[in-house]
Amino acid sequence: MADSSWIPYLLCLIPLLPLAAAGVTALARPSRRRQASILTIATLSVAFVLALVLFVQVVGAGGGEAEAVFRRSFNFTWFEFGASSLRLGLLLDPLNAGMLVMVSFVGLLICIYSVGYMKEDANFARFFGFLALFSFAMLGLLVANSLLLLFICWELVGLASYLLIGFWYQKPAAVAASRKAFITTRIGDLGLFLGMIWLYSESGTMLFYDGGAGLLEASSLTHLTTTFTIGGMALSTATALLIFCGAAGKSGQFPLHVWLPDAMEGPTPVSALIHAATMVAAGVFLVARAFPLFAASADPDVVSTALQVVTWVGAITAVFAACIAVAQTDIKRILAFSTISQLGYMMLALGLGGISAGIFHLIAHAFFKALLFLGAGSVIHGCHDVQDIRRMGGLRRFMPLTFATYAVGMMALSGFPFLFSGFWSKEEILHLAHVWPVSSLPFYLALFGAFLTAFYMTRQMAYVFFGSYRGSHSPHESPGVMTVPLMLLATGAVLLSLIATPAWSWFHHFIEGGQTHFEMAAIFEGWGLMLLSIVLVGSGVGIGWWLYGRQVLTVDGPDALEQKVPRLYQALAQRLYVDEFYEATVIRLQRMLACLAEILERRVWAGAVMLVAAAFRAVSRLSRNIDRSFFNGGFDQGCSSLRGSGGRVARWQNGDIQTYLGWIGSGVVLLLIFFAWL
Amino acid sequence: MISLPIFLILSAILFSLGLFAVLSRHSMILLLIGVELMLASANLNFIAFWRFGPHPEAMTGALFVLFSIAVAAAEAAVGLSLILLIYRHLRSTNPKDVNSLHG
Amino acid sequence: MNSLSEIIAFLLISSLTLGAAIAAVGLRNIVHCGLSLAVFFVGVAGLYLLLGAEFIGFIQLLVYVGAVAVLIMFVILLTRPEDEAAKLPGLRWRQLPGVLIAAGVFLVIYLAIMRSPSLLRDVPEPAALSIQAVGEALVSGHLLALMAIGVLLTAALIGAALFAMEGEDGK
Amino acid sequence: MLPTETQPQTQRIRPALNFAARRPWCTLALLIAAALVVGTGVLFLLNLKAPGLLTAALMDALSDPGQAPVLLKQGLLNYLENGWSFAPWMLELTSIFMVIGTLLAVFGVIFALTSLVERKVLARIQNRFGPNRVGPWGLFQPLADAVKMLIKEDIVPTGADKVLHLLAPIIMLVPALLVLAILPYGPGMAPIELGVGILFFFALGATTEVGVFMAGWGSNNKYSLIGAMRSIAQMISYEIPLFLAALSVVMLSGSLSPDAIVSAQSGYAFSFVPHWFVFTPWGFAGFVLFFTAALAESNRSPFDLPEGESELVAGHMTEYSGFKYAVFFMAEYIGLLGICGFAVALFLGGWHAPLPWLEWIPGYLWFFIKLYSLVLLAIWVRGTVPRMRGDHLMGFAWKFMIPMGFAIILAAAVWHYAGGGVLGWVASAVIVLMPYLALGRVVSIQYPASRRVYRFSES
Repeated sequence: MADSSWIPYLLCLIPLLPLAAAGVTALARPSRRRQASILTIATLSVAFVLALVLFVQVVGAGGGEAEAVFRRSFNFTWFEFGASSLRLGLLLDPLNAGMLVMVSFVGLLICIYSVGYMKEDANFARFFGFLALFSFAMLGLLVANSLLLLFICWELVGLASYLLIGFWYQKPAAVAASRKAFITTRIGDLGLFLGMIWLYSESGTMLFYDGGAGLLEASSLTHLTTTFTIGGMALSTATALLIFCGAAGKSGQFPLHVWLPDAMEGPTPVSALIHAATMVAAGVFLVARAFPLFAASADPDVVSTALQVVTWVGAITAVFAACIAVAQTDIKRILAFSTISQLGYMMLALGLGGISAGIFHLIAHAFFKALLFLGAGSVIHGCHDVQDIRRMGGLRRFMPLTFATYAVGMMALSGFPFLFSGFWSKEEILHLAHVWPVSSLPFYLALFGAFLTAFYMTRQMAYVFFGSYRGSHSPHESPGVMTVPLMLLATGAVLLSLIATPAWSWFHHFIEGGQTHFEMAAIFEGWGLMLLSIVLVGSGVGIGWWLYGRQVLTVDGPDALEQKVPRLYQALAQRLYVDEFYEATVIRLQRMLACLAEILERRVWAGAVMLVAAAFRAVSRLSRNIDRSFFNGGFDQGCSSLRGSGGRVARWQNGDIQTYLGWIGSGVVLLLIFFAWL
Repeated sequence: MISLPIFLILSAILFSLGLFAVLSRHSMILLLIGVELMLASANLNFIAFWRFGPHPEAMTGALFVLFSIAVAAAEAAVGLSLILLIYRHLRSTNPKDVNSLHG
Repeated sequence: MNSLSEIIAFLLISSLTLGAAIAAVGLRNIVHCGLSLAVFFVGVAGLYLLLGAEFIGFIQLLVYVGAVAVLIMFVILLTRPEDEAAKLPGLRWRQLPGVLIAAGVFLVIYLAIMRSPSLLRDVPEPAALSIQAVGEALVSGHLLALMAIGVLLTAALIGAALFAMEGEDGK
Repeated sequence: MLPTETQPQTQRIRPALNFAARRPWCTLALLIAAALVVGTGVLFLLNLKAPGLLTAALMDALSDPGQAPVLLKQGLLNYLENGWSFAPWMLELTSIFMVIGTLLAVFGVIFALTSLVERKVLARIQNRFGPNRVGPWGLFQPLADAVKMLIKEDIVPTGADKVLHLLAPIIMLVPALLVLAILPYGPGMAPIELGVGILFFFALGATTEVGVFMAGWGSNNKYSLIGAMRSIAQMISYEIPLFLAALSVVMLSGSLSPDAIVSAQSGYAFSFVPHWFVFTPWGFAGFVLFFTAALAESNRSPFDLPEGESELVAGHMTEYSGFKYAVFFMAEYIGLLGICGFAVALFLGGWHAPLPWLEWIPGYLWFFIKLYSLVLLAIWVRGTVPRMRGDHLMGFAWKFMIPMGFAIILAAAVWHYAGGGVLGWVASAVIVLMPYLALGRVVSIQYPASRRVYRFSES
């Protein structure tokens, strides 16, 4: 094996460069706008290049040895307490090599896009500082070989997300959304934290890979699967579920998805970067990273409980969010629910055991969802900050570039056959779901989700780009600095499809090991399934066009779907009342507890305290009287006599330094005489 | 004829003169002058012991004087600025007037 | 060191030093005291030269005559009360204890010197103080002391400047 | 008192008596000088022995002009020892007095010349003629000045501290003269080869401040006192950059002795660029710093505001006249010559010739040529640069010159460790230039240059 000692330096550099940019931007004056943007973009470009270098290294190394997956971990001791020590580490394997390239590339494009999008903002430099901070945390999360380091970066990512959602802190909605996002994800993180601590107390390490001693390696997994805890659950299952809590919170899985739509209050590049492409994918990444733990089971033939949970949650989320997306009118919210739905797909894929499918969907989704969000941003920018799709329309004439790229994104997302990356990734997931031994319900749910996806995307396209313009200001195309990233992302969304077709499933083998062969015939292996999904997508688009494309849309009139099934539409528009449900249950319960605590405090404890206080007051009055009459008299006498003698002695201290020195001098003389001659 | 005791006696006289100034003169500047006298006499002792001592090549005495001169310079600077500060507050440099801490 | 010229030099310099010292502590005009102190420092420097410590002697001149004496003179001028002449009260009976204590200290030291016959050893003439050796000793064995002196001088510089600075409340 | 016809005898004697009564110092000096001249002549005439030795001494000196003064002195001593059978201690004393006499004569002449040259050059700079009445081109003007100074009344103000008033000029002059004792005039021609010569020089410079203080305080005059205080503050402040600049040379040559420093500058690079310290980046900066601080140290323009006549009459010399004033004057010029001599020894290669084929000219001549060039430079500066303002003066010392001094020391250290080559050149030049630019920026921001506005008719 070639010398790989340079790898850890690169791994360090990739996250640290954006951190340096963030630090400099934080310390520099806010008026240094150019400097902040150039610094962030430059460091991200360097990080991207370094990530590419690492990626090439991983690809080259993987090709040489047939079966083994290239994996290098670089561990070091953080600090020691007593005999034990806490170790952190960096890791490079195909999973994070691909992710590093994706994150740095998308991040770079979005930074460039932001230069145009945020041009007018007063806090331009702060925005770029936050973006750089986020990039640092996200890249750090990817290279971590320790659950602890990953957790630290995980929380930093959450912090950056919080800061960026609330970036326009003058808007109360943004502030509320940022708080909601922070608290909701914290609920999930509590699970992650507990799981991490539990794992550490059981296995004594937090490293993923440590030359056989790591968490995800055989010895540790054996220990975890054979230890049982409450209710006969294997320890591995319990910790995996706890970790999944965190992943679900961050990736907006049902029921912790509520924060993600609200997070769209942040600037659109943030929505694209954090809440579509990278951060929300961190949950998926975490599950993929810890996949051996999830999959560990005492009996290799049985699908582990943890994976079943992941599958079900993913499937439900996918369909659930897709349903809601059907009835939204805010362009970014539709995309947000679509994101949740797609994240559900990724979780579903992971739960079904297809890491490569999930990760490929993640990367593909990152490209086309970032594309869609940036396109949406371009639309919003062009329509003068209007986000309601009912107030748009006919934009394909005004912004042709945006329309073309948006259409590519839409087709990738809905899974148009053959050319688009979304098609192949979804196809693989559907295939996996079809052969899942436990239940066939997830398969049907996924199919339904695919249909809905095509439907709501068609609806959105119809509203935004077709028909006639319904807004008040005249729209315009966005500047080049915004459209060029769009085109680059669109190219990526198309080209990515090449590496994961069944004919040449390079990506699959890249992630999971094995040799790749080109086999054209393999494309048509699962042709029945493929046909089914093509039909479903086609019908989704068809119905969507039938409902929205044919007729003239109006701003105030009821939605086409609302005319057909008003009650269902209302329920969907209100996001199936999940927020209201939380309001009515969790939050009300908490309010009641607060009231109860207040009553207890006021009536019961305060009364007791008052009683005790009164008793003490009485005793002290008695004590004071005794003190005055008995002790003080005698004591005063003693004091005055002492004061008199003290005054006489104090006269010696006359404040004249020369007198003191005289005494010292005579003392020295006497001492010398005494010691020398007596 | 010129030997160690002569220098020692000379420095003892200088020391006593300095001590007298410190004990009896009514000006803080003269106090400081007395202190300088005493320091100089101590330095003279060091040099004399270095010169007449058994190991002049060790240079301990001379180096000590070097350091002592530096310390004395610092002492003089701080002491004089203190005198200046006291004068600004009390309009006097008589140490007998600086007795607000008397018993 | 017993040649005639050296004895004459010693007598001259030591009498100059003693006279200047007596003048420095005894004169009534405080400016004259300060100037006598400068002369005293010159005398001490001369004694150092006589003892073969050229380096120390010139350092003494540089630091004491050039800096300390002048500093004392500055302070004398800055603290001179405007209305009265810069004269101090002469010798009084109240100063007798000071004289007695100083004399006592001298007597004690004198007796101690006289009773130590070991001081009267004859020593060979050592080579003059070599600056090279002093420099090497300063940066090798006494490096810590040198650093400490540097810190001390910096602190004294800052402290003195702060003290002497006109505060917002003062004046 | 009007002269009358009836007192012809006393009339003739009275001016001399008056002169003696009013100017005891001058009379004494004149009498001593006359006694010396007459006594030496008489002794010489009475006892001319062994003239062959005297001739040999002269021939010796003429045969080697580079070492002429040394050889002459040795020959004369030899003559005295063998011809006059002097005892060793007498020889020692004679040797000392010969050196002192030579130095006083040479520097006396240079001083007289400089006082004239300064006036002439300044006059030419200001488009005037300068003194041109006494002798050819006014060449005897110094003599006339001396006579005028000597016969002026010696005024001691009422309420002055008479002792201090008298001692001050002497204390000013003595260190200035003592400096001349350690200058390396030529190879092996330093009167005293002191190992710690640099330190000696600075110690003497420090002593001068006491003299200034005595003059200022002893005069019982507010202008004198303020001028003295300003002068002392200025001298203390500028002593530090002076010392720092000299320190760089001391570091590089590894010695405190002026002789050794001059020897360290011998030789030529490419056989035409002398190895003088001024031809290195740090040395050049150090020389400029040293010379600037030297101007301030000797209270010369543009740093002459302690005696700025527009506000302080003549500073600490306000209350001086006659002979005492002349002594001050002399102390100032001798001090300038001494400090310039040090600059020559430290940076300009001392007595080394600037080009190899000029080495036949005796070293002491080179030394004095360089010394006098620096004096002329100082005069040029005086005629060109206006006087600085007080706060600018101190700010310049503490905010510019002292930091530059530290930079120069750093540059010298870098030069030393880089071994002098191209790397050393570039590195030390950068280290000198960077602080120069930075500090220059700071100083020019803090004290912006602006047109001076004269208000003649206000108030």
